[in-house]
Amino acid sequence: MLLVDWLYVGVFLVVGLAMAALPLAVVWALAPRLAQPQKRTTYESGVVPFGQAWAQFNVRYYLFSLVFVIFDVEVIYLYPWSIVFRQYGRYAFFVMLIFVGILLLGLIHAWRKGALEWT
Amino acid sequence: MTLGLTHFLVLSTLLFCLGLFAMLTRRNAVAILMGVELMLNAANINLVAFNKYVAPGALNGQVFALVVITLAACEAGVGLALVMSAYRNLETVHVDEINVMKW
Amino acid sequence: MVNWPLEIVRAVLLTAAVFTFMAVVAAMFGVLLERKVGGWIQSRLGPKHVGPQGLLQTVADTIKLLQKEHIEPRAADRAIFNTAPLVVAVAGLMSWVVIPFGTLGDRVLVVRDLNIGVVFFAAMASLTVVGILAGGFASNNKYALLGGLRSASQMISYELPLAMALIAVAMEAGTLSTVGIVEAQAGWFGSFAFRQFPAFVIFLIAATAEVNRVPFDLPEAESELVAGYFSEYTGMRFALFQLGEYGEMFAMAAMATTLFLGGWKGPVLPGVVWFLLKMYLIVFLLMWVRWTYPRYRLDQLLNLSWKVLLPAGLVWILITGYRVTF
Amino acid sequence: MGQLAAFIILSVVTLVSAVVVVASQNIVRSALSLIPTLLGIAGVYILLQAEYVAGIQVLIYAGAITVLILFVIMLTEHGTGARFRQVNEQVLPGTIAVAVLAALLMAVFFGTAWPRAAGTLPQYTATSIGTTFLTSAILVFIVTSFVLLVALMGAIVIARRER
Repeated sequence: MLLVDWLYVGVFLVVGLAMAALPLAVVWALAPRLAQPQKRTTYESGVVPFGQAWAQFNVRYYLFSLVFVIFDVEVIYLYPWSIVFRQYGRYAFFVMLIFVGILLLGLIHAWRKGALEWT
Repeated sequence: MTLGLTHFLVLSTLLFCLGLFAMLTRRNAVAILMGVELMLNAANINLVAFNKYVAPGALNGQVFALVVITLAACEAGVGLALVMSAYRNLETVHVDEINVMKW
Repeated sequence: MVNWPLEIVRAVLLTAAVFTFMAVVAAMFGVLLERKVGGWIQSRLGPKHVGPQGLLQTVADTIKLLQKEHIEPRAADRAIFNTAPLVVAVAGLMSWVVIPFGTLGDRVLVVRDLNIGVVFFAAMASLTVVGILAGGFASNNKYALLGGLRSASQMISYELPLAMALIAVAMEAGTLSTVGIVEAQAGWFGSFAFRQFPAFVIFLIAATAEVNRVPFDLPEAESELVAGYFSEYTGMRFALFQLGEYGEMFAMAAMATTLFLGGWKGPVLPGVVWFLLKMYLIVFLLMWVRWTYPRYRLDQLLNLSWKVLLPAGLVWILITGYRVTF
Repeated sequence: MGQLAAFIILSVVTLVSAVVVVASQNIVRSALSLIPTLLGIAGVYILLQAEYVAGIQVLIYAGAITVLILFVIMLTEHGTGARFRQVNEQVLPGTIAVAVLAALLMAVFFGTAWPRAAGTLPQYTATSIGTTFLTSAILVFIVTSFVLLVALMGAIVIARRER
């Protein structure tokens, strides 16, 4: 039964959260709390912190995550295909050849446009 | 009272309206995109719910939901690329400040 | 008709059993093994004093960590800072739902044999990224933020080759359920490590990168970024990040066992023993690599994923499809 | 009963975190509370017997799109965006419009007698989805790959720094 399957997952999630939160509760009860303002400064190798941590970052990070999202979406179609394609034989293979071929074109395009270069 | 179609429709209505509210009132383009994502999710709940309660003979609703997720990903990719581009050229991501077309 | 209260009680008991198993096999014994293997490879002894041969070292460490003060940096975003470790730890443990440990009579020992087990595994692996990104961001620390960004871009880059390997195996077995995949591997040479050897290699490399281990440990490159995204974390929350990473490493090893080495299958010995042997073989391999190789550079790492593993994975899927259908 | 309870818990998680998404002044918190929203919706899909859609919801939405959004926030807002005013002057008209729309939609949903076709959903849907993609939805399948290709090319062109 489907819902029973996922009941187990739900229980696993709840119990997992509880198990992970338990040591935090123990820490809250046991661990010392010494009010020393220096402790709570941002760590910057011992130097007094300067400037904002939230600075400007490289646009590369965005390009990589963009290509990732597009290819991750492709996976949506590959999973169902992978478990039924046997029944359809060559037809299913050619369908997937077209699908993966188009996406490989996309990968080559991204590659040639330099979206996959870090430097 | 058992779980029926109406429950899901109410949930998706509320979610859709929250998304629409974000679209109408937010200044940040990324927040507007998040509102769009909420609205698409609301539509997806409806698709899957109708699939189960109204037309359970085929899986067209679920397949369509998958297509919507695909399009949502494309929309996020292109939309956020536009945000990045606007930020680079105009130094802002607030939609009411992106008004160079006015002149 | 399903007896819901009974199912809930069974679910809770099973979950508790799996967590105990994890605590002993992965956390306690795994950490010790890591240190012992490291010591052995570097010609030193490793932990030796707590308990026989240092067996209780991890317990001692845990007790120590429980007494450590939890420090929140003043600049941090408190709510996110405190929940991020929980997300990472729980997402790392959730993968264990679909891993079959062995057989008991004619029943398979698994929390639940989900019909979409492989997809579930990939989904849980992808959730870890968000926790790491949130932790790095909430710390409001330059090292942590940079470490979080690096870690996230590394993990998303290697998620795709991982998915390609999973799909190739699903194609070979014709199912997404992990138990079904194990059952599709009959005999020694039926295990997918042979028929799906490229997928096996891709999976191992991607798994190593996915759990941020050497040679792909850039996010926490000590010499460059202090400790990466958990620079600001202390005590138990730091330990939760580590627990998540260890849980995920063992889950990856267990998944490799399930997908490629025939899971619990093997002659003479009971299934659980075979499963543990094979899993520890993979874990040992990962540790061996960790203590032997130097770190990759970020651009090399991304090139390896995008320009080698991903095209190779796609082509391998096509080859598998060709082989099966023609 | 149990299903209804599960539905209520999931709806509360979804809606509460959706409110945070919509209303938080801190844009990072907005983006991060998308995750409980999306996970709650995944749970709702499971109640609707759509486990494959639920798995994909977690994999794509929570694991990929949210990461993309977080990256863009980090690249554009210099952090939380708390320095800026996050809402425009349309809050009141927006509230009214949304309330009217909600009332209308509810009226339609409650006022319609939804027909019910014959048949039952298959217990496990991943296989049937694969079959649908290879038979009746084959066009969708192929066109999607073009959409993905175009989106990839377009987004790279837009986002890349002009030289």
